[in-house]
Amino acid sequence: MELRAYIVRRLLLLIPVLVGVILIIFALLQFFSPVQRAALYVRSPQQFRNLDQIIEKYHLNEPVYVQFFYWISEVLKGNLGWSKSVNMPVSDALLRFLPATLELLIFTVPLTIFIGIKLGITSAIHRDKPVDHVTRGLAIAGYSLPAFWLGLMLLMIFYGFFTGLFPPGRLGLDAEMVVSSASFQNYTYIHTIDGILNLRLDVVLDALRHLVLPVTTLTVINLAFIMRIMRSSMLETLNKDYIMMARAKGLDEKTVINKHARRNALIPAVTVSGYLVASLMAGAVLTETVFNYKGLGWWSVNAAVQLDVPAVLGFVLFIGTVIVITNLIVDLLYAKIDPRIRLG
Amino acid sequence: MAKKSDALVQIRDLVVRFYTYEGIVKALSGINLEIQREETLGVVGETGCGKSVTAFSIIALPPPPGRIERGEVLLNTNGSTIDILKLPRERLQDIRGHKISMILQEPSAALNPLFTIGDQIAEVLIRHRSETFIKMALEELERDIEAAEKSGSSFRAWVYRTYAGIYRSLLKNRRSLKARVASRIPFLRRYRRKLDAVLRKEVVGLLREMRIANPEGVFDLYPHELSGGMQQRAVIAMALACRPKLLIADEPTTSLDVTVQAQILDLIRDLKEEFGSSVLYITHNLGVVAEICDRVAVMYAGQICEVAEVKELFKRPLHPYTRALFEAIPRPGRGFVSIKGTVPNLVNPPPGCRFHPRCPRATKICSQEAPRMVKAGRDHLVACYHYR
Amino acid sequence: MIATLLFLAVVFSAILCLPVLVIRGRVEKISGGTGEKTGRWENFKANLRPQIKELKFSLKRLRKSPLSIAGITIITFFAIIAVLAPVLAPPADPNRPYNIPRDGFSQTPKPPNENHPFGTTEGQFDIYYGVIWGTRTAFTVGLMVVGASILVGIVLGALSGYFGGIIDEIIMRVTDVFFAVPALILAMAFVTAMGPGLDSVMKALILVWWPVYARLIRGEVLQAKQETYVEAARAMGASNFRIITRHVLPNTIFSVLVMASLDLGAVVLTAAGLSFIGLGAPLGYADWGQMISFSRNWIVGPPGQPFLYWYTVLIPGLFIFFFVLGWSLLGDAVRDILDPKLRRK
Amino acid sequence: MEVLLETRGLKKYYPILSGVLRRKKGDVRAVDGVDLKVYRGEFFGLVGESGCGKTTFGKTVLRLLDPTSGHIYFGVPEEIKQRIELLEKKEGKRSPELLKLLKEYDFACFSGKRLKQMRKRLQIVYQDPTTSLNPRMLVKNIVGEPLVIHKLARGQELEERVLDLLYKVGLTRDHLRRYPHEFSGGQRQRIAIARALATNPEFVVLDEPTSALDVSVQAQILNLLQELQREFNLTYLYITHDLSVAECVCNRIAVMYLGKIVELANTGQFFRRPMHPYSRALLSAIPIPDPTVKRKKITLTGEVPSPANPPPGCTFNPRCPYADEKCRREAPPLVEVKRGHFVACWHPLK
Repeated sequence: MELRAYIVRRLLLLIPVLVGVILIIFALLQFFSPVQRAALYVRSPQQFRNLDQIIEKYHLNEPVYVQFFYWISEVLKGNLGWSKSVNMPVSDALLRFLPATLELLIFTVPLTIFIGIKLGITSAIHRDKPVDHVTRGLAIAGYSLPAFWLGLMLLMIFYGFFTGLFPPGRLGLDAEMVVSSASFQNYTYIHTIDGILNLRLDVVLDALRHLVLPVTTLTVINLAFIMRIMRSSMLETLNKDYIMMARAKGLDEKTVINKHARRNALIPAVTVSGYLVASLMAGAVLTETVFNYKGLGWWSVNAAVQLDVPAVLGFVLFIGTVIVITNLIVDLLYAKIDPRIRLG
Repeated sequence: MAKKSDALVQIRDLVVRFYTYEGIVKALSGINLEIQREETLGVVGETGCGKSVTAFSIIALPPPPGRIERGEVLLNTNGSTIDILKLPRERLQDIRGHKISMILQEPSAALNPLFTIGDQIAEVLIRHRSETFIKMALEELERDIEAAEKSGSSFRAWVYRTYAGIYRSLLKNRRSLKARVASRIPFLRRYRRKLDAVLRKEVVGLLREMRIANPEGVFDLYPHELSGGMQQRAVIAMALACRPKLLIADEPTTSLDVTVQAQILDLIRDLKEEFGSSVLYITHNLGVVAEICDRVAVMYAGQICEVAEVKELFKRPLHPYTRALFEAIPRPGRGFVSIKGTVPNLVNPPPGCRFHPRCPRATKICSQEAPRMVKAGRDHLVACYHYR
Repeated sequence: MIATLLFLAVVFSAILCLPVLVIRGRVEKISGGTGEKTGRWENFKANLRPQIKELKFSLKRLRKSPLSIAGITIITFFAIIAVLAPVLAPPADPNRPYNIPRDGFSQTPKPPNENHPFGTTEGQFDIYYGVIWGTRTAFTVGLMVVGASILVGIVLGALSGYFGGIIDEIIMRVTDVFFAVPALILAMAFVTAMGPGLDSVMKALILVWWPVYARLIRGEVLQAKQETYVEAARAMGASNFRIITRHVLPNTIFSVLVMASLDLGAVVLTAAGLSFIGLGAPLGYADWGQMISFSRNWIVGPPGQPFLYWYTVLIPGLFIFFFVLGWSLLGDAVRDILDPKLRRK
Repeated sequence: MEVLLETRGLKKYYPILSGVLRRKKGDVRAVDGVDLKVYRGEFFGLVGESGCGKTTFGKTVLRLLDPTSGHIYFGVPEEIKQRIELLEKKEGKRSPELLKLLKEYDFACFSGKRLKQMRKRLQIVYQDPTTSLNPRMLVKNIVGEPLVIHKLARGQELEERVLDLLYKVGLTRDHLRRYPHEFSGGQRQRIAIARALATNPEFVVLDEPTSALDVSVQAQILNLLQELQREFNLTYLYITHDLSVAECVCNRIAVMYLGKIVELANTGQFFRRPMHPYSRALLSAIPIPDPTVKRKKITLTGEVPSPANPPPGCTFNPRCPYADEKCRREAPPLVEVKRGHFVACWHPLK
C-alpha cells in the first residue's frame, strides 16, 4: 500500500540524517587535543585526575576511525561525557533541563500555529486592503525583532515599570519552596502540569506568571514565519477553480473559506511547520538566556560560554534527533491530510 | 429594445471591466442577450472575446480582478422577475447552484482534491434541498422508532426520538444551535448518519443518471482517482443535483478527447430534455455548436455581433466576422483562410464597431459609432451597418 | 580589515552584477565578439534597451507598494551610515577602527551628554561610536555570509537539481543534516569548537547557511528543468553547461535575490544573537549584539525610576531592528513583484 | 520517394517504481513497438487521443527521450538496414560488426559529437508557444541560439541571418530586441518556427503546433508551415488530436492507440473508408460544423485504458463492438490490406 511504503521510506531517510549529525559533532571534536576530548568519557568528578589513563582506554591518540568507533559505542550507551558547567553527566543534565524547555514549547507551539494561520487567512482574504498591509507589516516587524532584545524590552516594561508583574526565571521563591518540599509529587517536572496534578493552584499560577514573557517573545518572533506561508498558500488556493465552483454551488463565503479553502491551504503550512520547531528551538536558546529560564537553551549557552564542549555537543545531538523526529511526524501528518499522497 | 418577454434570463446592457496593472480592460461593453426556456443557447467566439466573463457574470461571479460596472441580469421564474446583480448576498447564494448552476472547462480543477465525490455533490443537496432530505430522514426515523418500540428496546426508541428532535429543530431553522451543538458531541454526532444515508441514496441515483459505471463505488472516490470524462460527469451531477432552470457550460469538453467529448455532448443533450432546463453553452468549436445548440450568439472583443437560430446562422451568416469564422473552418482541398490583423487589445479598444480594423467592408461610420442590433429576419439579429 | 572591505566589495558586486551579466548574454557576446568596433557598441546599447524597459517596469511596481518604499529608505539610510562611518565617528586608532573608545571603567552606564551623544554602556563604551561602526560590521557579516552561501548554494543546488540521481541524493541528505539543527545552535557549536571571534562566527554562519540556498536553487532548477524551452534547447544540441547558464539560472536567479534580502536580516540577527551570548566579537568590538549584552543587567532601574538606563538597551536594539526590518520589507515586497503569477496581474 | 525517417520496433517504456526500495513493478508502455516510414517532403499526420503515445514517439525519434529498444534510421540506405536486421537475427545483440554498424547508422545509438551534428538536421515546434520560449531571453538570442550552438554564424552575420529568418515567418526588424511576453500567441509560435528553421533542418516534428491557438490564427500558422515546406523541402511529422485539420494538411495519416499504430493510410483513403473500428469511431465522434447533417454516431463505451496495464491481445478489444475470442488472445500485426493502406485488426471493416 502506498502509505506504508511512504512511511518506511521516510524512516529509512532518517538514518543517514542522524548519522550526518553525529559526523558533524565528531568532526567538531577533532578541533580539540586528546586531553580535552578525554573529558567526554568521564562519568564522575574523581575520574578527572587520571586523564591519561582514560586517553589509553579510549585510544584517543589513535587514528580517527578507531576513535569514532569507540566514541559511537559510548554515545549509544548514553554516555555523552561530563558537563563541567553543571557538574553532572551530559545525559542527566539533558533530562534535568528538558522539562523547562518542554513547558515553554507546550504553550508557544500551539499559540504560534493558531495565530499564524488565523492571521495568514485573514490577510489573504482581504488582500491589499488595509488589514492585509497592517498584519503583514506587524508580522515582518515581529520577524525582524531580535529575540533577546525583545525579551529585554518586555522585562523592562513588565518587570521594571510594572514592578514584578511578570518576573523572569521559572518559579517565584515561595513556589520554589513548595515544589522542592516533600509533599509535592513531581511527576513530570513541568510545573504547570505537576501543579495541576498536585492541585496546588498557586504553583500553577506562579509558573504561568513566569511563562508569559518568554512565551510572548517566542511567539512574536516566529509568527511571521507561519503567517507568510499561510498567506501565500491561501492566496494561491483562493484563485483555484474549485473555490469558484464552491461559490457557484451557492455556498456562503464562510463555508467556502473554512471548509474548502482552508484545508487546501493548510497543506503547505503543515510541511513547513517542521522548520518552525527548529526556529523555536533556536529562539528558546536566546529567550531562556535573557529570562534566565533554566531550560536546555540556558544550559547550552552557559556550556558554550565556559567552553564546556561535551555539553554543547550533547545538546546539538539531542536537538538534531528531536527535530528529525518532528520532521518525520510532520511528513506523516502531511500524508494523512492529502489523499493524493495517501492513496498514491 | 428588451420588451417584457417570457425569456428565462435577460441580460441587459452588461458592462464588465478588469482593473489590471496595465490599465482598465474593457472586457464587456454593453451585452444584451436572452435565453429562452428549455433552449440551448451557444455563445461562440475566439479567446479573449469575453464569452466566459459573460457566463460568470450571470451569477455575479466575474473572475477577479473583474468588476461588473453596469447592467441587469433578469431571471423570470414562476411569475416573478428579479435582477440577480442587485440581489443581497444571501438571496444570491440561494440562486447559485439551485436555479442556475455551472460546469467548467477543466473538470480536474473544478473538484476539490481533498473531498470525496459524494461529499461534494451531497453538499449542494444539503445547501438547497435540505427540507426534502431532512423530512425523508425523519420518516425513516419514525419507522425505526416504531420497530424499536415493537421489539421492546425502549432505549433505542429513546435515542431515535432524540435524533428526530434534532432533525425537527433543523427543519425550523437551518443553522439551529441545537443541531450545531449536537454535531460536536461524539455520541450525539451519530444523528447525521441517517441524513447521510438518505443523501447517499440520492447522490448514487444522480451518478447513475450520469451513466457513470459503478456509481456506488465512485461515491467514495477522490477526484484524482477518476479519469477526465468521469470527473466531468461528476461535475455535471453536481450542477444538475437541484434541477436548475439554467445550466451554464463553459467549454466543458475542450479538454477532453474526441470520443469522450461525444459521450459528454450526448449526455448534456439528453439531460437537458429530461430535466427541462436551458443550457448556455460556451465554446470556440463550431462543430460542437452545430451539434448541440438551438440558437447561437457570436461574440467579438466584448461585443455581440450576431444572434440567430443555428440552421439560419450556418446557412446565412450576415456579420463579416461570423462569415470569416465560417471561412476559417478547415475544409479539405481549400487550404486555410485566415482573418487579417489580430484581436484588439481591450485596454483601449478600437472606437465604434470593434471589428472595423479587420473588416473587409468597414466604412467611416463603422469606426465612429458602434452599430446597434438590427432584426434581419425571423429570429436573426445582427449588429452591423453593411450586413448582407 | 582592509582585506575584508575588499572582499566585501567583490562579493557585493558579484551578487549585483551576476544576474545582469548572465541575462545580457555577456558570455555569448565575448564568444561572438569579432564584429567591427562600432558594431559592438550599438549592439551593447541595443541589447540593453529592453532590459532597461523591463527594469523600469519592475521599479515602477516597486515604487507602488508601500512596504518596499519603507524597506529601500531604511537600507539606504544604513548604507550611508556604513560608508560615512569614518566621517561620522572618526576612529581614535586608524588601523583598528572597530574598537570602541572607552571613557573610564566604571560599571554604571552614563546618560547621553555632549561628548557621548548616545551615552555610554556598562564599562563606559561610547554607544554612538559603537552603533555607527556596528552598522559596518552588520553589513560585512551579512553580505559575506549571504554572498558565500549563495555562491556555494548555486553550484551545489544547480548540480543536484539539474543532474539528479546520486549527486542529488547525496547533496540533499547533507542539506537535511544541516536543516536538522537550527542555524544558531549549530553555529554556537562551531564557535565553541573554533574559538570565539567575529571570523569564526562568520565561518560558522557560512557553514550553516549554504544549505538554505542549495535547497532553494535545487527546487527552482527542478522546476525550470521541466519547462519546454529547456527541452527545446536540448533539441538544438545545447550542452548541459549552456543550458544551465543561459536557460535555467537566469530564470531562477531572481528568487535567490528575494531570499538573499530576507536572509541578510536573519544572518545579522543570528550573529547578534551569538555576540549577545558572548561567543561573537571580542570585548569592546563594535558589534550591536555585544552592545545589547552590556545592557543586560541595567534594564531595571532603581525602584524610583524604572527607565533610568533606557539608552543602553534601546539604542543598539533599535539599530538592529530597523536594519533587519529594512531588508525583510524589501525582500517581502520584491517577492510579490517577481512572482510570475502575480507579475502581470 | 526517398525514405527519410524509418523506425524499426521502436519502444519507450517508463518503469513504475513502487514499494520501499522503489523496485520496478511494471512498465508504462508509452510507445510499444512502432515500425514507421516517413518519406522526404511529406506532411505526415500522426493522430490519436491523449495518452496514446504520439508525443512520446515524436520526442523519442528526436532522442529527446532515450528509446528503450528499437532502431531509428535517418536517410540510411535500404541495404544497411537489411544488413543490420540480418545480423541481429543471426548473431544476436553482441556481434562486433553489428555494434559498429549501429554506431554508424542507428540514430538511437548516436552520442556526443555525432548526436550534436545530427541535431542540426532535426528540429521540433511545441504546442504551447508561451512555455517553449525562454521568457528572459531576447527574440534575437532565442532565434539565433541554434546558430551559435553549431557555430554557423557570429556577430553581424548572426544578426542578418536571424533577421532573414524573422522575415520568412512574417515578423519584422523591430521584433528583434523584444521579450517573448510582448507578443501574441500566434507571433510567439512564429518565433518558435523561425528558431526551428535556423539550421535549415530536413525533418521537423510539429507537436500540436496550433491546438493552443484560435481558429483564425491557426489558419495563418498552417499556411506558413505549408509555404516553408515547399520553400525548404522540409519533412513534417505532424502530431495532433484534431482530425479535421489533419484532413486538410496531411498527405498520409497514422492512427495510434495505446502505444501502437492501428491504421496507416493516405488521407483520402483514410477519411473515405477507415478500416479499423477505432478509426471509424474516432471519425464519427468529430462534431461536424453543419447543423443539417445528423450522422450516425458510434459512441464507444468506457475510456482509454491506462498504458500501465494494457488489456491482453488487441489493446482495443474491451471497447470494440466486433471483438471476438481471437482479438482477446492475440495482438494483430500491422498488415497492408490494400496498396498503401495498413491496418492492425483481425476483422478490418470493409
